[in-house]
Amino acid sequence: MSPVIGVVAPRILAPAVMLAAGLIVKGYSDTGEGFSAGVIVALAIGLRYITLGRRRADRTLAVARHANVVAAAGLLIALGFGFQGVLSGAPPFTHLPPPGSPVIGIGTLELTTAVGFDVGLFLLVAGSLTVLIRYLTELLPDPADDPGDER
Amino acid sequence: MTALSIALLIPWAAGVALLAVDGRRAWVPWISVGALAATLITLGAVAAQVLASGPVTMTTGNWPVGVGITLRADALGVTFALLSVAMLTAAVVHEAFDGVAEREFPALVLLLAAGLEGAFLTGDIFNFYVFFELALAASYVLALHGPGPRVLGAGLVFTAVNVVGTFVFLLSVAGVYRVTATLDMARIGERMAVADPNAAILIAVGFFVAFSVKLGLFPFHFWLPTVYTAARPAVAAILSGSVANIGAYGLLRFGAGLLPRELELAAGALIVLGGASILYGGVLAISRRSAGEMLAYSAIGQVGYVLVAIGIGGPVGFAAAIAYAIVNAANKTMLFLTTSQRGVVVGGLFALGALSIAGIPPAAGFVGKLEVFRAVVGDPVVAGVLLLGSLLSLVYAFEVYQVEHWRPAADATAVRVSWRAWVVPVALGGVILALGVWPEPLLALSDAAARVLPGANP
Amino acid sequence: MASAASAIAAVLFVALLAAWAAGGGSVSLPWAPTLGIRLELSLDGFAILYALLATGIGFLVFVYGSGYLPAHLGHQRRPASDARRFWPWMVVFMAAMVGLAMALDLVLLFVLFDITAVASYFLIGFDRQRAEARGAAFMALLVTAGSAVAMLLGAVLLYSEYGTFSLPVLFERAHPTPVTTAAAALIAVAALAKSAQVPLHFWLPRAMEAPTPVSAYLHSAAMVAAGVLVLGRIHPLLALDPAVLDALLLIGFASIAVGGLIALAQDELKQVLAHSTISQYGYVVVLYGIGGAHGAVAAALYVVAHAIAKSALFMTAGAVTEATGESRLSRLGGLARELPVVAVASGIAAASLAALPLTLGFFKDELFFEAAAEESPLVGALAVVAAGLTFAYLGRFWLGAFMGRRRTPASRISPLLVAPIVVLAVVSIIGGLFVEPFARLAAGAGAVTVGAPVDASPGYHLDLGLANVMAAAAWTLGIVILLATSVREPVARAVAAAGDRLGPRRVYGLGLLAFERLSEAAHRAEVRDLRTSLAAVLVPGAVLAALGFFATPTEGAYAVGPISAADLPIVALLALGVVAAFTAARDRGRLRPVLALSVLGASLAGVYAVMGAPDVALVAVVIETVVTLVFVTVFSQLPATVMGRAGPAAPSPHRIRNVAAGIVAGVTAFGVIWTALSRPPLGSSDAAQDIQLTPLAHGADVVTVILADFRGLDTMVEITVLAVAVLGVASLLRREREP
Amino acid sequence: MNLVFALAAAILFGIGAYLVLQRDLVRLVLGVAVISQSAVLTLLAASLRLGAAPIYPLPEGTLSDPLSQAMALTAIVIGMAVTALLLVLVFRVAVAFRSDELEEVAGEEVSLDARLEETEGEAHEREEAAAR
Repeated sequence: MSPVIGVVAPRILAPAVMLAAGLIVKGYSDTGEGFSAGVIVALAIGLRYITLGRRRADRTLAVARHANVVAAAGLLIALGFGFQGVLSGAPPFTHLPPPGSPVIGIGTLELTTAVGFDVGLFLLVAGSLTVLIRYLTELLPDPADDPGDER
Repeated sequence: MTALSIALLIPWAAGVALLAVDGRRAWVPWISVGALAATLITLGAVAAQVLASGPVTMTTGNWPVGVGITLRADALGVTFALLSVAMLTAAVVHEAFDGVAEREFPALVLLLAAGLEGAFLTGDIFNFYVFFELALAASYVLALHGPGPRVLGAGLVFTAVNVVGTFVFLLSVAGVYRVTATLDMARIGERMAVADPNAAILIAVGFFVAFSVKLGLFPFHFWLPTVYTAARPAVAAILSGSVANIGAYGLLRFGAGLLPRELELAAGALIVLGGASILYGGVLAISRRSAGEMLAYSAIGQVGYVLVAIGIGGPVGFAAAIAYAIVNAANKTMLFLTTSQRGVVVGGLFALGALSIAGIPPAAGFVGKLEVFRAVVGDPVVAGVLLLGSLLSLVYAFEVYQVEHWRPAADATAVRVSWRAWVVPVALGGVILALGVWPEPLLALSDAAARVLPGANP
Repeated sequence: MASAASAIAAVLFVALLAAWAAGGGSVSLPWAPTLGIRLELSLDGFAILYALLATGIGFLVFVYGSGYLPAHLGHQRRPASDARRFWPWMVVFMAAMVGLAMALDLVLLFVLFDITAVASYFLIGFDRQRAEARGAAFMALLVTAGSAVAMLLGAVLLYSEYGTFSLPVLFERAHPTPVTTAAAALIAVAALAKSAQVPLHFWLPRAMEAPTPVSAYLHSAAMVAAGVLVLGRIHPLLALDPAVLDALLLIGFASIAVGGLIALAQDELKQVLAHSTISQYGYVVVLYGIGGAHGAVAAALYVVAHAIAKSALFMTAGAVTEATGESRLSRLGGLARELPVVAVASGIAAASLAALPLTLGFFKDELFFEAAAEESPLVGALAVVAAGLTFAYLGRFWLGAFMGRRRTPASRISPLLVAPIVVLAVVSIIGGLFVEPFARLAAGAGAVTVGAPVDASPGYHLDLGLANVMAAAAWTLGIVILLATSVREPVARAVAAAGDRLGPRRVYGLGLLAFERLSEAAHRAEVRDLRTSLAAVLVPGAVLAALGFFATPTEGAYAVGPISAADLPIVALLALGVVAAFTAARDRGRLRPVLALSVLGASLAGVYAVMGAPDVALVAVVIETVVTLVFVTVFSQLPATVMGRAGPAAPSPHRIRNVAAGIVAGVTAFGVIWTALSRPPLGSSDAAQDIQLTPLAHGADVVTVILADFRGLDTMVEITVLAVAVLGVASLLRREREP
Repeated sequence: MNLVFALAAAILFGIGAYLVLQRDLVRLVLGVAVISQSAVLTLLAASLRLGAAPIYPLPEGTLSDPLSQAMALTAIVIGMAVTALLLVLVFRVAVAFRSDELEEVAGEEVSLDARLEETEGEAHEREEAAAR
């Protein structure tokens, strides 16, 4: 394995999460949203799994082992934000605050239920792709056991 | 309006919640059952409202039509939604009694229910496409539930063929959008009527191919027998009783609803294909040895009746197609659930199902046949094909019945099963018998559903 | 259970008698208002006749069966609980018959008609452990229920023409048109098949596999009678077209001849009777073919007299077989000494059927001869021949069993097996002495059939009236046939053999066999592999598209569209993508096609970026990365055998076919896409509104707002699809781990 | 441009169809991936107009059609999900049948049929003979 990747892979996750956060926050005003953010984080996790092998990666990133729960939770969050209007008799995807009302913002982040939906989307995508990656890397020989293997 | 949203939300949320749970634990499938039952009740409320006072419509986020997605429950959509969810519920209760073998099963059926419901209750073609994909994705995974490596091969065939079918569908969706500049079905209907005929007919072919694949019409059916026989009985019941309804619904909604002019133009081709399906399915079913195989080919033949009725069209033809689809779904669900069982009760149910397939009273099948006859009565050749088709169905259904339930050898190896294994089929059998004895609800519902379509109100 | 069934029959019989005395009645309830189907039942003179027969003979047969069935099950070493599959069907059958007699709605008529077929299927197949019984049941169902579909079709035809299923209304509205004739003929086909008329008669002799009570009931008084019942009920429709009536006449005489001649050749007791039934119902069909008041009354009386006598004879056959263990005439004889009561009773029944004086049967032939002679001299002559034939085979039956040398000893039998025969014989005699009540019954039924009051006055006329002369001629002819053994036997055998070799039963068998072979051949030819399944989607789709293409005007449907200099990057990137796709298709390796695929993805992402779709471009790139990753991972783990074979070697044998299919699919897609893209959009665009409303949704990127807000539901479903797919992947790979 | 887009999408569809019909199961998945690209391209080509990205503040001139972009995005994700599922399915089939070529999968079907024929066929034949 290339030493560069060996150094980069475990450290790329934090910047990836930052980038993802940026994508979500900016999402409504510029290109990109929760979906791309989720894929990027999942790719960073994937890189770690490929370089470290499944077992070591699992040890260093406990949350990945519960990726399926994260995915389901993300889906539920998205569903919740999407259907919250139903409680007040409105159709699905009636976001709050309603059109035309002012929005509370923290910096560029605007607190609308649409953003909440986006966060759920992010968690689902990141979670389910991590599940995919974990199962796939299980097929690969563990680099820790077999460091000489170069595919 | 809220009931419509809730009917969609219940199976969806419950399915998502069960995603992370191992469905083999005894209580999990009952959650699915509960959620599906709640869905059915809510749908029933929606149906009551729809039948009493016309379609329920809303757009997501209360945005104007065209911006938000139109959700629209009319009699046709509600009928198919109720039918599919009811059959799905039956299959899940059966499986819950039997003990679920696959951990994903309870979650998948709920998501399948959500997908089917969404597809039937949306008024937006792209939204239809995504719900269609959801239902299909769930059924791809469900189709892998079965014993041995054979199910994998069958699942591969099923997935590959249907994936190609949905891409064809997507091409047609893109074409519709380009031509009509909208995704709202009501507007599409208006604008397609004045669209260039060449573009419209080629788009219509795309839809037709996609739905025929789903229905398993000859010659798009080759995936079907392998899949229905390899899957678990409950899964085969779900595929033929619930998922296949998308095909019939799609032909009605997209053909008769959105592209009535093209449907009329293609009527001859539809009747020929439908007739070919009837004869092909019927002939192939005759030499089949086991109930599962027979039912798979029978399914091909039975959808032929639906297609012939759609091809003939008009209020009678569409109502006949809907009535036949309903009866066929009930038959197939009941029969597939009993394929691997023997015994007195199951024998009786099989006989009832065979009568229903052959269109002999007092089973409900005769009502469907009566309706289809009413549609084709003006055309002696088609009526002749249907007559031959019903003779064939009589032959294959009762041959297998006698081989499996009358032959002493079959009795000797009989697996006597507990009441849990037949309680659901008995309930379905009761429905089939009840609809045969008192067909009015079936006739009235399919009439109301057909009247939604423009071609049914000349 | 047997006594319960008998009690039901008895109560029904008495109730019907009371109702008759009270003048009948009718009900009409809505059943399926959407189609105007009603539960329209009327206990008129016609209904009362058939209902009394069904319940009266039903009662006697049930009593007989309560003695017969335990013995039958005992012989076959079957549990007594098997009777549970017998009695309910007998009662269902009886109820359906009573309903059928009263039904005035065509759909209701069809339903009850088919219920009798279903009940008879299970009854004929009662000995389901025997393949012959299964085959017989199957044949009976296929012929009777299969032809009943014609009845449904006929009913629907009438509905489409006159807008009702109600018979009384139809009788008012119907007028002679080709549609009416076709509908009447279709219904008649169903009725004739049920009454075992030529050429659909062959199921009845097979049905003798049923236990004797079933034969005595279904195949004498009820099931077979249901056919002529329908003929009598819908007679006004049949009478609209003389051709239909002539066809009935023809079929009736053919059945008389075929049934009668073959009956002469049969050895089995029940086979003689079965063929006799074919022949006897031929008489009734002839009478309905003659039509008019005389025909209708004669037919009604014939049905009554025949049912009474024939069920007595069937029960006789059962009793004889029970007593001796033998069912062949050639092994029987001289039983009159051992079974004197049975001999006398069955002798009376046979005499009644052969229309000897002092029996009810005499009058049925009297009316028959009168009606026939009235129709035409030829019909009259044929009637005499027919009656002679009947006389001969009944004589052979009774003499063969009870007279002559004793061949097989008889043991005692239960009185339950004898009493019903005696009762029926007594009824036949009473009818012979006091014909008035029976004549009144027949007149009532005939009145309904022709729709006007009729009078029937059968009676003994000691003169040289035409009917008497014809009767005498028939007896003489019968005796001649009976005595002329040397001529009779070879002729009868030849007819029977010819029927076996060339008859409809053989056609039926060969037809089934042909379908079976066709089915197997088609199944062998059917493809089950993935490739052909896929081709079977693409190619027929292309054919349909081509049909559509040629069926619609193409003028102006295709436009090239302008290309500006600014579009050149798009063209270049598309070209790159297409080249990459070609590479992926041509390269037989593993890794290179995947790389080519990602080049394709990247170039398309570039296209999207240039097209002003940065969101799509971004997602396309990240997704492409994931897909490539997945492909590479999976490919690296595919079984080694596969990797070894994956060289440039071994080109696919179907290469040309695949290329052709690809081209066909591509050309079709081209047609569909290009024609759609060539259209100027109709109406106002939804997208313009989206752009306008985006600020209201607190957003700036329209695409993102659409995805999260306007069409957030789509996105919600889409990510659920993703979750389901990952669930599927997990399920598949988990199974890999836990085999 | 209509013609260019239609040609490109159709060629991709055709290549996908060709790949899908190959004996090699892996190429089936490649084919589905290519067809999916073709569908996405078609969705975007169906845009009612092309121009700048529709992001506020809106630039001058024509804007690209945001609705078909949204549809394309959805289709890309669904295509990816389905392709991944199909690929893993092929992998499992290849492992289960020790081959990723179709003939053997179909062969398994045929041999199963033959087995059924053997066990049930004779009884069935007799039954039919009786029915005739």
